[in-house]
Amino acid sequence: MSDMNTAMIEKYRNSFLSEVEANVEEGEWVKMCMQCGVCAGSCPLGNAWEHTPQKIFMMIRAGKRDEVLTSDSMWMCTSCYNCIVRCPRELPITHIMHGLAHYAKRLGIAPKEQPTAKFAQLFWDNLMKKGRVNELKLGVDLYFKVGEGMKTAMKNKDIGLAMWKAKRLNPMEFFGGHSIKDVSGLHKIIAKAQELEEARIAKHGG
Amino acid sequence: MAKREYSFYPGCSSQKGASSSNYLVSVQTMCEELDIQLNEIPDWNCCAASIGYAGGGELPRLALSARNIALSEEHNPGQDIVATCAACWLATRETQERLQHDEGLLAEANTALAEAGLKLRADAPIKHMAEVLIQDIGYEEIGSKVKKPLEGIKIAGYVGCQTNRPFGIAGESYENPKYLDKLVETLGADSIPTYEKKVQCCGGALAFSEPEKSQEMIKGIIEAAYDHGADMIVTPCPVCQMNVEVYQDQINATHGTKFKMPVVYYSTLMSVAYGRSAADAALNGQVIPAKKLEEIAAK
Amino acid sequence: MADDKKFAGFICTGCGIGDRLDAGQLEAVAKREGKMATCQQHEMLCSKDGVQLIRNAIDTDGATHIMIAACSRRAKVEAFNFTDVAMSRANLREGVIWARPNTDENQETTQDMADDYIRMACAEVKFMTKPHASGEQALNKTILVVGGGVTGMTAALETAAAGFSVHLVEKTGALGGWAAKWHKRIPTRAAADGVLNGTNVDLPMPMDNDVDAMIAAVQGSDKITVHLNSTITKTSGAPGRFSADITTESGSTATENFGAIIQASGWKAFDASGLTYLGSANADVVTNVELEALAKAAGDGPIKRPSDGKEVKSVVFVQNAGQNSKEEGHLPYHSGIGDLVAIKQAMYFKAQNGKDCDTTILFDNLRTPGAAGEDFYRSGQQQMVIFSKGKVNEVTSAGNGASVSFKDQILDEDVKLDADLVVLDLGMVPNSGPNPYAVTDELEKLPFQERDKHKAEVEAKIASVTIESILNLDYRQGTDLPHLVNGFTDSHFICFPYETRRSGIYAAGPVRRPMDIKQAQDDATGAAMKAIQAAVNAGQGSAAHPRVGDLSFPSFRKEGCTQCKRCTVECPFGAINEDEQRYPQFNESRCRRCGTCMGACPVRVISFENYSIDTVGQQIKNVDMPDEFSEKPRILVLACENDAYPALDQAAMSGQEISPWARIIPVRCLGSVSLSWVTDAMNSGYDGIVMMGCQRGADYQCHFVRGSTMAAERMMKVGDTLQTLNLEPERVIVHEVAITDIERAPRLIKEMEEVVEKVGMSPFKF
Amino acid sequence: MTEVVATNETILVVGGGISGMTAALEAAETGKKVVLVEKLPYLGGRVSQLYKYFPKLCHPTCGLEINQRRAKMNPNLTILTMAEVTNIEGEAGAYTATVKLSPRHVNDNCTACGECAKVVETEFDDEYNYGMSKRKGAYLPHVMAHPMQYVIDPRIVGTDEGQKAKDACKYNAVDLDMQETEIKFPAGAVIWATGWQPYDAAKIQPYGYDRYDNVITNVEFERMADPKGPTGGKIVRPSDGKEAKNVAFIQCAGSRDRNHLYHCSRICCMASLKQTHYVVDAYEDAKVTIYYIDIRAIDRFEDFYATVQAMDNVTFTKSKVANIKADKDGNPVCYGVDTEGYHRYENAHDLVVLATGMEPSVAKGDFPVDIVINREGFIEADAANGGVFAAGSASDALDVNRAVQHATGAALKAIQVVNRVAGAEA
Repeated sequence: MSDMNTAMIEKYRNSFLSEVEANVEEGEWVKMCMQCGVCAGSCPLGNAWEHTPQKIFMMIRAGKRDEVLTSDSMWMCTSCYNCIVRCPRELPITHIMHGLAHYAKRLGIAPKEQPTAKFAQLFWDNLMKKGRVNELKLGVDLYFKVGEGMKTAMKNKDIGLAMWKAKRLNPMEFFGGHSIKDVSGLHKIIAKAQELEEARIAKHGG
Repeated sequence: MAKREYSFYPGCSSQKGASSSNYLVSVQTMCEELDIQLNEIPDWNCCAASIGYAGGGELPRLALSARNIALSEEHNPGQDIVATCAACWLATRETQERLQHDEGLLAEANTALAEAGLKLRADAPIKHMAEVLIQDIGYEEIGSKVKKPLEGIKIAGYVGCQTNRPFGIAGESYENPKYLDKLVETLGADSIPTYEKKVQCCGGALAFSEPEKSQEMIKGIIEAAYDHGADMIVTPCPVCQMNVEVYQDQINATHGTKFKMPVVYYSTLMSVAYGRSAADAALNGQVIPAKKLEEIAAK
Repeated sequence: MADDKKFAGFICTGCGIGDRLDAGQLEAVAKREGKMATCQQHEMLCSKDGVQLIRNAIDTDGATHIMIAACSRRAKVEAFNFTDVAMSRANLREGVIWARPNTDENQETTQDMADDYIRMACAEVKFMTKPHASGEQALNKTILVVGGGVTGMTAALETAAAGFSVHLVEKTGALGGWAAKWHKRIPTRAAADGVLNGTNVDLPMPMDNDVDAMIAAVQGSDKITVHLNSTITKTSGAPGRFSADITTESGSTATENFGAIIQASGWKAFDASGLTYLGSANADVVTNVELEALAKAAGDGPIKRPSDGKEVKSVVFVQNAGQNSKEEGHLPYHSGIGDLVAIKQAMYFKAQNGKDCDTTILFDNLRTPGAAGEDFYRSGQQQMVIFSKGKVNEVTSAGNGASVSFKDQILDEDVKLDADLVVLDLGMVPNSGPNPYAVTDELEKLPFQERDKHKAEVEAKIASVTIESILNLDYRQGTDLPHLVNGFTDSHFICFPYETRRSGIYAAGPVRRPMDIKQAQDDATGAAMKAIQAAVNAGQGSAAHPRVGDLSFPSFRKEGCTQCKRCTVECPFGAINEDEQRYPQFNESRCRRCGTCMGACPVRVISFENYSIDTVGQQIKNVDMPDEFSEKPRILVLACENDAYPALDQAAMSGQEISPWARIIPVRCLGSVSLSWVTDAMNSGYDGIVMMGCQRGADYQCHFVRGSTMAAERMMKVGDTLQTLNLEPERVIVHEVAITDIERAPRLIKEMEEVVEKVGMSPFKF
Repeated sequence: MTEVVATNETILVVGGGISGMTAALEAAETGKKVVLVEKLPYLGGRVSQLYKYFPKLCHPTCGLEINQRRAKMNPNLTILTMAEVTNIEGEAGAYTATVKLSPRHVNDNCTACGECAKVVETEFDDEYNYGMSKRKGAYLPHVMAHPMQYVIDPRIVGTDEGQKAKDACKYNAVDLDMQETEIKFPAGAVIWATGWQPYDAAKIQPYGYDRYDNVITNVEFERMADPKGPTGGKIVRPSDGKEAKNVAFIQCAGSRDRNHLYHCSRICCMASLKQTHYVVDAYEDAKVTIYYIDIRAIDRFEDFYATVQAMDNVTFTKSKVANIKADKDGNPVCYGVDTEGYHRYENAHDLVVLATGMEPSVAKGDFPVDIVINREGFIEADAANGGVFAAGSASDALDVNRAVQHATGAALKAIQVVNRVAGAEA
């Protein structure tokens, strides 16, 4: 993969567009964008985007590989699906954003300190352990791996307390906690899925 | 009226002691009243919501939901799958449709599932509980069960994102869905049809990682509700419910606001309206108590 | 005929006319002053038995001239459709009772109005005769088509399919024109029903070129005679009896007769040599026209770049090259189809040079309109053609290939992009003959008073460029179809796109407007329709648009004619030639019956059977003129029958008041207004004259194109006439009035009422 | 009972808008017998509801006046209004058409004197003004309507309002017993000119046409600008009648959008440029914003575009507006991103005009005859259509000029068929 990171991508060439088409979830839609900007205007996170989705699609077509993949813009997506339902060309923008983010992560060139990127990874690791998300561990992990550790933890302790009072947070979860029975089965399934996906991407010069 | 049966996918957050366990309680109460039997999918797993994408690629994430669907097909054959959590519903239904429209993916998913001796047809309808209520049961029947109309309570219907987009409830618009308002009216309370934040995203996905961004969005949602004179907000989504409810103190601290807006589930409202106890309606699960509901429940 | 004229009047008392007016008095006026031999009243003249009443008067009592006093001439046309007699109509409903308030104090003036309209209608009909076709033309079922490209061939085939014969004249040695040179065609269809949205669905692709099949069809048709290497060296006559000299390169000439003519002389590519900043000198910078040749040469194999024959791996399309720009050496307009062409050509590369061939289209506004257009855009995207909103600054050489500097307007940055090949999107330039009105059109851009000053230089400037004639018409006003703008011969009417200013000659295809093959074929079919129609109508001696079916045509009293040539100069349609004794020759079927010649004639010798100096002049004279001290001024209103008159009708219908002093006469066109009417009116004591014509100038709305302009210019001189009578010039005014001016038109008359109040009553009342 | 004299040499024209009228008149003026069927009570179609044409800013009613005069005078032409073709059977040269005639409740005796309208009080939404005003239950559709006859709204038939109208008529023109009838007649060729209808703006949910009074459509704006229209030509806000000086036009409202219409409606860009003139001519201090994806101006239209670009109070923003929300004062606020260099905007306007596109009037599957249509529902020229030829906007989104050209060609196509039938030629 590393050689691909440094691969020379020329301007306004199909190479990066083709790479996205082959390797990014729903990437084959990028070519259909007509630059109307309705996605950009529909995103609830507004200014948080350095590059709006429609601009990212143009950047992909302009061959700006590194700028796109190292951007933190895709990580701004809150999966609200506003853009998808309004897009006049039916681009599944939410998924493309997730796909680009994942692809950047996979290539190891996603922004290192992007909090959502970290959280998304934590979430995945967390659910992978026992097949179900352990909110408490996830929360605590967050405070120390994403937030500023104790400070964040203290900031949120009142919430934790309130949730506990409302029986919506169980300290015991920290030890053991909910789990599915067939964890190993799940792991096998996911491993296989990963393997299949690797193969597909490798085939397309991943 | 025959009992309705569904294959039920509760999702992580509604497990005992989890952030929306109160949702599950009120849903169960509501179902008892409506003569609905929920058959939990055995050994269901997390759907990865829409945030697992950093670690999980497309196929692995699809595989998660595929496993749940396969289990449902095996253990609850012929039953529609119903989810109460917007994210669970969305992920499962999305997986369903993607696999239906892409034979290659379906084949790959099955190859993966085979590792755990599962297989999948991906043909059962996947419904959100709101769909069950509106499409399978209907306002009329919902209304007919009301014992204690929620009179004098003004409720802002907050639909949020994922219950509404990209699938939404049949016949409802993405920009201005009306079903929560209709439901509120059906239960005898006052709705706010012009509530402009109905479908505004609460930033759930960023609540942990980038709270300042999400809390900005939550602030708008609550403010608008106050502007319309709402007593409480009702929502069909656990992520929305938690986000909008639990950060109000922090928002007050940051922005000097005085928010104390209860945020409840439609199932909470229904349980109360159907004359059940505060406990059955899981009113004790409110971080911000819904006093007006407690009063009615106490009557 | 004049001897056995029999006059019959009819007065309708329906729709409140009888309640509001003294019908007995109207009848008396019609008989006593209007000299109607008989005059009958009916409570519903448009009813079956009302119409029968009139019919009987014609059939049994032999009435030859009838005066109908009822509603507006625009109403109940079907009922009062007596084509076998001369007929006039007095507008008592919209023109009088609906235009005046129903109150006692208005009673007298309202009755006055009605009485006058009876007098006027009687006077008018007295001087009318029922029009007869001259029989000048016979039906000629052969159509001349000039130009053998797709447009001309389509026109020929469609005409033949309707059973008419065609002579198809092509300048070059082969049929097919540009289209024969194209590798493929822009698709004519949108996605088929049922095709879903997607990234790999069945969307329109470039179509195979079917010009050869067309050529075969033309050559195979027994109704079409093809003349290759031939041009038209002389065209004379008129619809129904055109005569054209078809001359071959070798100089031999054949003369043929035609019912009508279609000019499909097509277009030429804009000359790119001026676009050096776009690298026009670079071998690897080609025009979109040149690219077709490269693609065709490559067959279905890869397209190679000219400089070194390398297979093209990257190509950039520079859209609107030298178009939409007022700069010297650029095209001031946009050809419209360039983006569709670029998408088509980009797809050549995807198909022939491989999917990985990079194709970038730099556009400003992507113009892919309609259903087929937008689907072709999607189709291009599906093929991974890259579209970028970019402004190109320059194209420079980079050894072989070229590099394009442009601003990406989305990414907001300047880019330099290397490519094996650059394609310039050039505009289409019409192949039209010299514009007969080049000088006038230029001069009319100047203020009226400055025109004479610049006349000479403008004439010199125009004369300095020689443009080859296409039709070589022997018309008094020039050899070819008039231009609209930028050399295109399109008509200026939105609702009547085929109405050129040369009756029976229809332009089709890119000579009218830049267009692609499909549009040109649709256009050619329409032109063929009009040509056939023109031939048929000419055969019956009836007018072409807009006075369709009108059989009257201008004639003149030779002994009175001074050969001043005003009529031949002012006719908006170039219908009038001069015969060998230099008298006007009207060419009936070229004439549109607007009467501009009549208005132009200083000695009043030109007239139509049913519209003449007298039919209007006598109406003016027969209005009862109260004396100076009556406080009853009279305002003459001459209103264009197409716009101003309907506007006044509608004003009355929607409850607007019209001045009781107004006496309104509809005219075919303000261009037909003779100065003599104005002077006569002034002499007989009218206090003011309001003329209402259509908008003139660049966006003229006059249905006879120049009529209102001519009128306006003539009336500029009316001031002098008034001076000599020492009357105030403000007593006469010309307004531009649109059919929508239902509130304004009555106000304009009211304003004249105020003028009269200011300057006082006319001293010329006897 | 309407009688139609027709043979296999007769041409049936379906639709009496500018395209249908043109096709019918061109054929009739070439000596062909033509039956023109129009479903409304008057001819002229959408064009009769326009105030001005681009690019000349001249008036559609001017051409309509001439076309109507041509129609009144032409003996070859039979016009059926309030009539709909329900079935066409047979083949080129030998069709049988079934036409449903709805009762006008007014017969040819009508002199358009208007007495019936004076006595009737019941009012209904005026379709001619897209419901922006009311009209009586007895009405003349508009002041230029042809046939120049009143109509009795079926909703007052059987009420004493209906009786009042009947009693008020001195000419026995009001016939309350008139029934819906069906007639059949032969035709050799058919010209299908059913034209277009404005896309239902309420379906474009992000723009809140159904929620905000001050969001209107371009066709409604056209009526507003017309002195004969509901506001007497004043450009105002529906919500409060205040002058609308800051006006936004949103292009591709429903067009080029897989959620609505796939196709580009071609005319909307030019229509908005034209309507910009209305605003700028109405108010010295006007301010116009045009939100667009591509401005599709070609050949002669380019000059028209250039003139508007040159106006310093007009802004062009390359952006598809994301959504509209109304602020406290009822101003529609447009949210979106200017894609040229990425600028986020939040612009409040007095009035937003949606440049809604054209969709075919006849829905897919509603054609009473087999005909080839494309994904967008427009008729494709195809040999399979036999003697049925599309004219004007039934074939594609066309401006008036192109529609008339196309209709003129369609007339010839039909003539070719009936000439073959006649064996004789023209």
